[in-house]
Amino acid sequence: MSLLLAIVIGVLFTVGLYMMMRRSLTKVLIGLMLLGQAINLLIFTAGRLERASPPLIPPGASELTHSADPLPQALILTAIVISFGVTAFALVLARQTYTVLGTNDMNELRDTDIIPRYHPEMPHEEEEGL
Amino acid sequence: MDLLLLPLLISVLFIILTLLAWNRTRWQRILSLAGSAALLLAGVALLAQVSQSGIRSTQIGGWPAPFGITLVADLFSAIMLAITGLVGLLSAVYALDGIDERRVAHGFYPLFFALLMGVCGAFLTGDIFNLYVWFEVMLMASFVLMALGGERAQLEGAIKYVILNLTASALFLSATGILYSVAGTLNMADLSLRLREVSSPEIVTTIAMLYLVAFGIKAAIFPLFFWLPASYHTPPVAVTALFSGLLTKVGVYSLVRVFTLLFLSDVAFTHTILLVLGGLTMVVGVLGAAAQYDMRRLLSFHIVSQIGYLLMGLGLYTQAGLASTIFFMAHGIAAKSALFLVAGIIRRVSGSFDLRRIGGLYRDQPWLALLFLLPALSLAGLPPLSGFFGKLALVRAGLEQEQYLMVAVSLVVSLLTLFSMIKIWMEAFWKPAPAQAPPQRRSEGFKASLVLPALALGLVSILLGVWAQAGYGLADRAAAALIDPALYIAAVLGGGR
Amino acid sequence: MLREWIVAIVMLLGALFMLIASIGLLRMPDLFLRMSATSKAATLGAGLVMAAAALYFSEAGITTRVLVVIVFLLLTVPVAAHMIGRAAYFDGVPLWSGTVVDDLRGHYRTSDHQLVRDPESSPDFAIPDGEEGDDFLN
Amino acid sequence: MTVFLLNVLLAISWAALSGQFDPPHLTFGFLLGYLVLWLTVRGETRAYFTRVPRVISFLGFFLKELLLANLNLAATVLRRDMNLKPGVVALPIDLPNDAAITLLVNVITLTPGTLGLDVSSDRKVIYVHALNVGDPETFRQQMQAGFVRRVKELFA
Amino acid sequence: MGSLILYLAARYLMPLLLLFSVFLLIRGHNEIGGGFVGGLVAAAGFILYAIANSVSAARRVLRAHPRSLIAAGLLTALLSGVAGWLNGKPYMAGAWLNQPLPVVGKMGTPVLFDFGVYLVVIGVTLLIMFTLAED
Amino acid sequence: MNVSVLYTLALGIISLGLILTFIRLVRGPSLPDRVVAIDLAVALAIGIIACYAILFNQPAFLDVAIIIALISFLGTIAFAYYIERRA
Amino acid sequence: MDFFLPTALLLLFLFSGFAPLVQRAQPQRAGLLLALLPAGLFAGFLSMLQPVFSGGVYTFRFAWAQSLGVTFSLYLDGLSLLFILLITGIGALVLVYGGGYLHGHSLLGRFYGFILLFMGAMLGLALSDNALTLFIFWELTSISSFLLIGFDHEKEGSRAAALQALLVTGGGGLAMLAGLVLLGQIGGTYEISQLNQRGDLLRASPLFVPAFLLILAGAVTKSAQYPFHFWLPGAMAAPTPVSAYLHSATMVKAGVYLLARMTPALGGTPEWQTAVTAFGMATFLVGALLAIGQVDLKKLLAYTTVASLGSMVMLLGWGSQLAVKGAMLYLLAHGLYKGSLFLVAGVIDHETGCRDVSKLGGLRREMPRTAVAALLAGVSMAGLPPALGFIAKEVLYESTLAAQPVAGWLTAGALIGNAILAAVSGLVALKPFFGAHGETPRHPHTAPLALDLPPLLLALLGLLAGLLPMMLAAPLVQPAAGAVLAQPVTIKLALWHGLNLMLALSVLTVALGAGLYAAWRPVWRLAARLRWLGRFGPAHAYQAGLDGLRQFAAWLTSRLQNGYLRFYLMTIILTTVALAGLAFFGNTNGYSLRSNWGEVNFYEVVLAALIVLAALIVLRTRSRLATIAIIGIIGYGLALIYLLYGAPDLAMIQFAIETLTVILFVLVVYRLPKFTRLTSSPARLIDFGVALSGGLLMSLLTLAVTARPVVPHISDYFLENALLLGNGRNVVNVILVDFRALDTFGEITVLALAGIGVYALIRLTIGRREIVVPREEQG
Ligand code: NA
Ligand code: NA
Repeated sequence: MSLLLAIVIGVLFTVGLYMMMRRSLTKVLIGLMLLGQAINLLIFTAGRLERASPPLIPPGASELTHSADPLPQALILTAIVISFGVTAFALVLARQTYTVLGTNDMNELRDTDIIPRYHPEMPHEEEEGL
Repeated sequence: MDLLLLPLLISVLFIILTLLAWNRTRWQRILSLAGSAALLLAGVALLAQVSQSGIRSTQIGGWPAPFGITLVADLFSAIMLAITGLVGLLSAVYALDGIDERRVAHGFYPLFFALLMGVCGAFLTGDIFNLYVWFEVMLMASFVLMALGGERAQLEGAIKYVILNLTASALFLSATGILYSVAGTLNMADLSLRLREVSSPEIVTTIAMLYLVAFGIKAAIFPLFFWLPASYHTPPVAVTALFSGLLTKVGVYSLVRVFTLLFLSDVAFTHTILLVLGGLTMVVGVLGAAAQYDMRRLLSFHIVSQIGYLLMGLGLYTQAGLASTIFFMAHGIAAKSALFLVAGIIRRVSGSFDLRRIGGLYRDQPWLALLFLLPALSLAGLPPLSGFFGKLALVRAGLEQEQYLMVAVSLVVSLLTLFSMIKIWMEAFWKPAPAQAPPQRRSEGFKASLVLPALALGLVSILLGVWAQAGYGLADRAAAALIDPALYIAAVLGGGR
Repeated sequence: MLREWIVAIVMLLGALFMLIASIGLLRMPDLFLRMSATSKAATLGAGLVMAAAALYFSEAGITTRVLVVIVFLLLTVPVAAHMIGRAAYFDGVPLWSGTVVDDLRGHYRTSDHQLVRDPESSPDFAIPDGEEGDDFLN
Repeated sequence: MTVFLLNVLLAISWAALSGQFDPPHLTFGFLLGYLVLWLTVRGETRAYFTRVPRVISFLGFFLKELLLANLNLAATVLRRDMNLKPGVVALPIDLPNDAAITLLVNVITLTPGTLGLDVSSDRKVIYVHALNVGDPETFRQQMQAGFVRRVKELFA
Repeated sequence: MGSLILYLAARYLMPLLLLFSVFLLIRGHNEIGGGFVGGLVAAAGFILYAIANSVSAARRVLRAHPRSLIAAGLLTALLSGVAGWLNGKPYMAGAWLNQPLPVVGKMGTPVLFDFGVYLVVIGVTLLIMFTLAED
Repeated sequence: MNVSVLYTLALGIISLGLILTFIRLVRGPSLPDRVVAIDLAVALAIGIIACYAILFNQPAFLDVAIIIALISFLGTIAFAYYIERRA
Repeated sequence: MDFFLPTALLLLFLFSGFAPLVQRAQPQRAGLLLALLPAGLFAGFLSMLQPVFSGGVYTFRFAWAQSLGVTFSLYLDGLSLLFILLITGIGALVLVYGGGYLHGHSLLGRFYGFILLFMGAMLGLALSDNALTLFIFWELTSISSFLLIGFDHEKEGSRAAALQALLVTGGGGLAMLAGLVLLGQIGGTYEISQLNQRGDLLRASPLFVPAFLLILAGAVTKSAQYPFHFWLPGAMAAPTPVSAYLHSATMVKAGVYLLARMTPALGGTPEWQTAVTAFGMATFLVGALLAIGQVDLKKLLAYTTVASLGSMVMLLGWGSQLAVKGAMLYLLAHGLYKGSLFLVAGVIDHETGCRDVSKLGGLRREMPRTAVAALLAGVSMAGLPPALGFIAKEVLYESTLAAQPVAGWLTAGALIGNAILAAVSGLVALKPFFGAHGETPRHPHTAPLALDLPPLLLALLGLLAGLLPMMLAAPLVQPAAGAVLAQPVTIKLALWHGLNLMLALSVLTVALGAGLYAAWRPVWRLAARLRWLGRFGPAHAYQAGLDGLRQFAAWLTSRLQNGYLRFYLMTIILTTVALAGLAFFGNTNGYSLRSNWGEVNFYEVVLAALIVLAALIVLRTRSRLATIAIIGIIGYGLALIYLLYGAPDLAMIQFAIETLTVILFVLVVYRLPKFTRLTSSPARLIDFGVALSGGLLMSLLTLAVTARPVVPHISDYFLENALLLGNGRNVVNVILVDFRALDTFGEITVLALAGIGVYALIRLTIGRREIVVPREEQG
């Protein structure tokens, strides 16, 4: 099975990364989400697969001898929730960027990188809170 | 009760308090001072304790290592924590006038404390996945702080900052998953032991490379630094100063941690790569700075360049090298945060960050000139300021290892650093103000809350020079602990419950 | 033993109904027809399989949980169908060419999406809690 | 009154959920239910748990219909040419309350060939999509005779 | 939104969702479930209510501001750890009542911690959804 | 023959249904069609889980089915909502 | 331990801080008052002459950064003393002079401050015994020099000159730092006094030559040796007192000092002799020749200074006893006459507003005192008896004549150089004061005493020292030479040692010089026609280098920091793949990827296949909502996989979160624009290739790790103790809320932050340019 999942992981990574390289910000975020999925599956698979033996101690028993490794599950759980929060924020950030800058084409979001031209008559920038 | 926990508990507590005081901005400001002061105290106390009685560690919930999560502070961590406290407090002071009411009314201070919490957690944890969690706390806080206010530039910068840093987190997480699968543990001390027994070392080296890239992005090394110059100049100066002081440093801290504790199976390979990347980072960073006119952008590139020095010390992988990295880090934080704060004051006095729009400050603002010159010359490594001793330590370490090329590069870069600091000096201070520049507004910039933090950091730079022995001695002891993981391992796996 | 066989049968039955639902989904010519296929079959199919589970474990706790699921399906599936159908209608999703009659055409008032006898009349129903323009999505 | 009954129902369902019908669970369930209701249920709710027997008979009828619905759906879907004469038909109703309307719409959706699309704002007409509308008028009468009547009985 | 049916359905679905969320929370320590999923289900209930009626209505039902829920949740989590100190153990060392309570079963600070999680999740989810919906 | 074969068979049938549903999901054509497909897929998932719970004697899995039943409905509503507003 | 030394330093640095206050308090007398400090120090150090002359040394040690080899150790011997007397003596005079020269200048206070700062730095340089401490003061002199050159900071030219001087000397300084550290590591100490005793040890090391060359780089840049001489004429942008003090009398001699100081450690080797002598000779000639054609008084003096520095370096390079004596003597003589002449030039400039010798003339009537000073200094510079310059020149010739096998060359070079210096001395000392009046911007009149006294004093000293060499010069020069040669020496100095070759050479020099002076106009015109040669000079190289650097930096930065997220991500992905690939395949010996299929159930295959298909569809879809729907399906599929492999909690969360994410997306996306194809097909192909490489890496890693034998993992502890110690049957939950509760704590913090973030982002958008409410108006 892990071979099968390895393929799935590869595909998810590929698609995720590809989407992240798109120009449409929305696609970039979709890529990020896929990447998150891929990683969770990676952790899950790398943590070794155990079919249908959840780490639940059955009534009567006092401990588990044989079960799926609970730790990767806990880690992924944490990761999922974290990435939910992050995704939510990123989405809203994208939305705000679009409403304020009027574009979600990443190629048009280069002003903070490239060195601004200088026109002596250009008015002084008046940003907020310095 | 344990000092190790204090930084985390204090920051959470103040997150909660500032949340509760949501609409009472005055209260929030007061709380911010109290909280960051408390953090500083805790950090200093811990530093004292650690340098007294060696590495301290504690097990959260009393679950024994390696099963529970370990908090551990060696001298390196303790130093970083103390610095964090200092930078935090000074930023809080600067923020009193540096951050406007509306940002405060929209959660600035909860985010501020969350950032500090993340940073402290990262410095304290002895568990690789827990480190990931703290990274995320820090990042999430920085995301919001970066975008808080929603100015056009902020949003644009934040987008790139967020996406590229999330890529790093993704890599970090994947690497951790694989690491667990290979070693079966997350406790770093335990990992250090188990990774030595791993049958096929190439898998460990591969994981090491994943971490190198993941942390490398956070630390803004070449060729992974792009997010930093793209975004650091967009938020208010108080925020940038905080970031420049702490964020990339956490990345470097993590690099140092894993490449002195975990990934030692193939030092010849891994640490050579670190050296090469370090050299490239220095050069590319300083050249980037040379091309800029906006003071904040210029300084942002210097952050990158300085990271190169830190990487070099790590790449040398000797006690002297690590010591110089640690000393340099302390120096760099003080110098660069100071410079950002001064840039903010210059902006308030002269109306712009753009060197082409301002000038004439030398004649009319001698104190501002002095305020700038101290950290600037220190950053350029001029004696007798802290930067010189950092540079000296690095040169010594490099020559001892016969890394002549690296030493040459680092020296040339320090000359270029001087060049670009002088550029600011000549444009903003010496050059007469352009015709269309607005009149200087001294009152705007010269508020105690703005000047004192910058001054304090400048003084730190002087004191680190005057008492270089104390500073470097401490760094040297910290390095000694890093170069010999046995101490760390003993402190964690020996201690516990 | 016998119980297991019963369980198996119920289960298979449920599975088959689900299959039929998906066939219907695939074959039906327009959205509304697809929905009328899925809504029933899905409910019954899922319900039966859950029932099989209840039968298999036959524990009070589990049985109730199964009942909860079934109740939920009964409550939600039609509502979902209604919502989608209504939405699709606004969206202008075409009815199949073979449709004989459409009494709904022209009865939605475009102003506030109220369903009325004659769309020109003024709103005669407003949800108690909702203020004007205070809608989930503004 | 109804609220109380609803509350009791919640209490029982809680006990059932946790699989223990002992006093503490029932009490806790009741308290919890009370809290939940206090939170959520606002305004009037009609009594509809009073006529338990009718409910049961209704359920039986409904289940039968559901089964039939699926069987003839199966028949339709599996035939090569599913001879369909679909349509959306307006069905005038006069039901005492919203609950009844909801129930009706849901039931219609879940039964043979029909799909409850929407209710007019004045609650006087429901619109039904059907797989096979022979002649709209006869279809209306069938519906009226079928579920509409039973639901009305249930809420009479 | 103008759907009478949804509006009516929501009235009966929401209580069930909340009930179930508490159910998940309480038994999470022994069966599957827990603070997260419990919180998410509860939030789902309120979101459904908001869709069927309106955000302001949902806010009224919720009474507390989501932000306060977050703060309360964090505080609960923070304090749940202190118990460890009180009986001389490290921070976050679980403290348990020796007698299992009726219904809830064995009660201890970790469960309290989970409750903190529950609150934070509800608060955050609703804060996000409501803010977005109102904008 | 063993009963569990029948359980597995049931799983197989449902998986088949899943494939068909997926085809509709891809084909669309309209967004509502896709949403309906997802709805059905969720129901199928519930079925799979139930079968699986029986096949491996894991009652705990049924709780997951409950969650799906509870939550997924909300997704559908959201979609419907979006579609109607888009119109 | 002698506390006078550190006290002197401390006082100077302290007063450099107070200077502006003093200026504000006593605007008229500040220069005079401040001059008392260096004057006092001069006296103090002079009192040390006797003991030093008889071989004594003064030392002071103070721990600084021992771990880095930096100790604050001071060491005063003959060599240091000679320098220190020049520094403090001339320094005092310059402060007085400056007060007059910059009278009424708004920044006069800062001027005093910088001068004192420099004085302290220079004093420290001359006193340091620790090589690194010396370097520290070395850099300080560079900085103070920078601040003084740029004193007229509003002039573009001054700023450029200041930067040039800083970069050239600073660059050399850095090389020197490396050299000093190397030397210290070879010699095992950074104390120069000890290094000087370990010369043999040092010379034995293979690192000796590099170390020496690096240090030499520092020396030659500082002392403006060819081809690094060009910054010095540029530095003439500084106010004249600064030129007189830093750029002729003291700072530029720091390189000479360093060479002298380290002669015992570094000297005596063929490398030293060749390199240093060559540098010196070249500089001597180039400096002299470049002086030809200059008409600006200060430029003339600057180039001749370069030449003189060259001659000193040459002498030190040759390193014979005689040569060293000559160097020290020359150092003293030059300090006196050149300082004086610069000050004179300043006076002329100050009074007439003109520095062009071709325009100046006949000033002796208006400014007789100045004329006297000029004449006396000129005599010394021309190397005419009875001035000290004459004796220095004699010794110079004596040592070049003895310099076998290159005696001929050196002497010839020296002859040419000295002749030109003689001619120039005429131009600067005679031409302005005699002959006809030229027309000058301002009508000249007698300069105030503050301006005339200092040059006069210096010139007189030069003359007296020539008349009474054994009384005034020898006591300074002998111990200095002794220190350089690391052995007691005695010198005999006299104006007259009979008719000999040296005298003949002197006569010849003067004759040539006189001739050149007589014919200066045509020669100068000729030189002017050769100006274009300068285009191949190092000054232009420097400028080109600087511009090149700026352009390269701009080019590189615009290439790298280009703003394209796509490029950034690509870089990251490829870096990862490259590094990981290198590590994985680079040093692996045929890694086996034998994977474990295990048994696979068809429904698992279906599930996996559907997920893959869905993912591939995402690549193509054009509809945002369809994409979201499919993403949702992928999430659900994964949830099922988690469930199948025993992670019900995971599945639960995954389902719930996935649904909420879909809702979130729906809420957000309908505000975002539709998808459109923006990237060209080939570009998309490249992207896909890059992405694929990333995907492959991850697949391979997964296979690699799953193929490995299972190691014992810490989870066993959790499985055993979840119930016993954690009181919970759901191990995952116990991990989340107990074993690893801290993770969860961090995680809910992240959630909380996300919530606040969304709230803040939506509610506060300054970007929309709302009305800005200033702080004051808010509660
Ligand atoms: Na930095
Ligand atoms: Na930073």
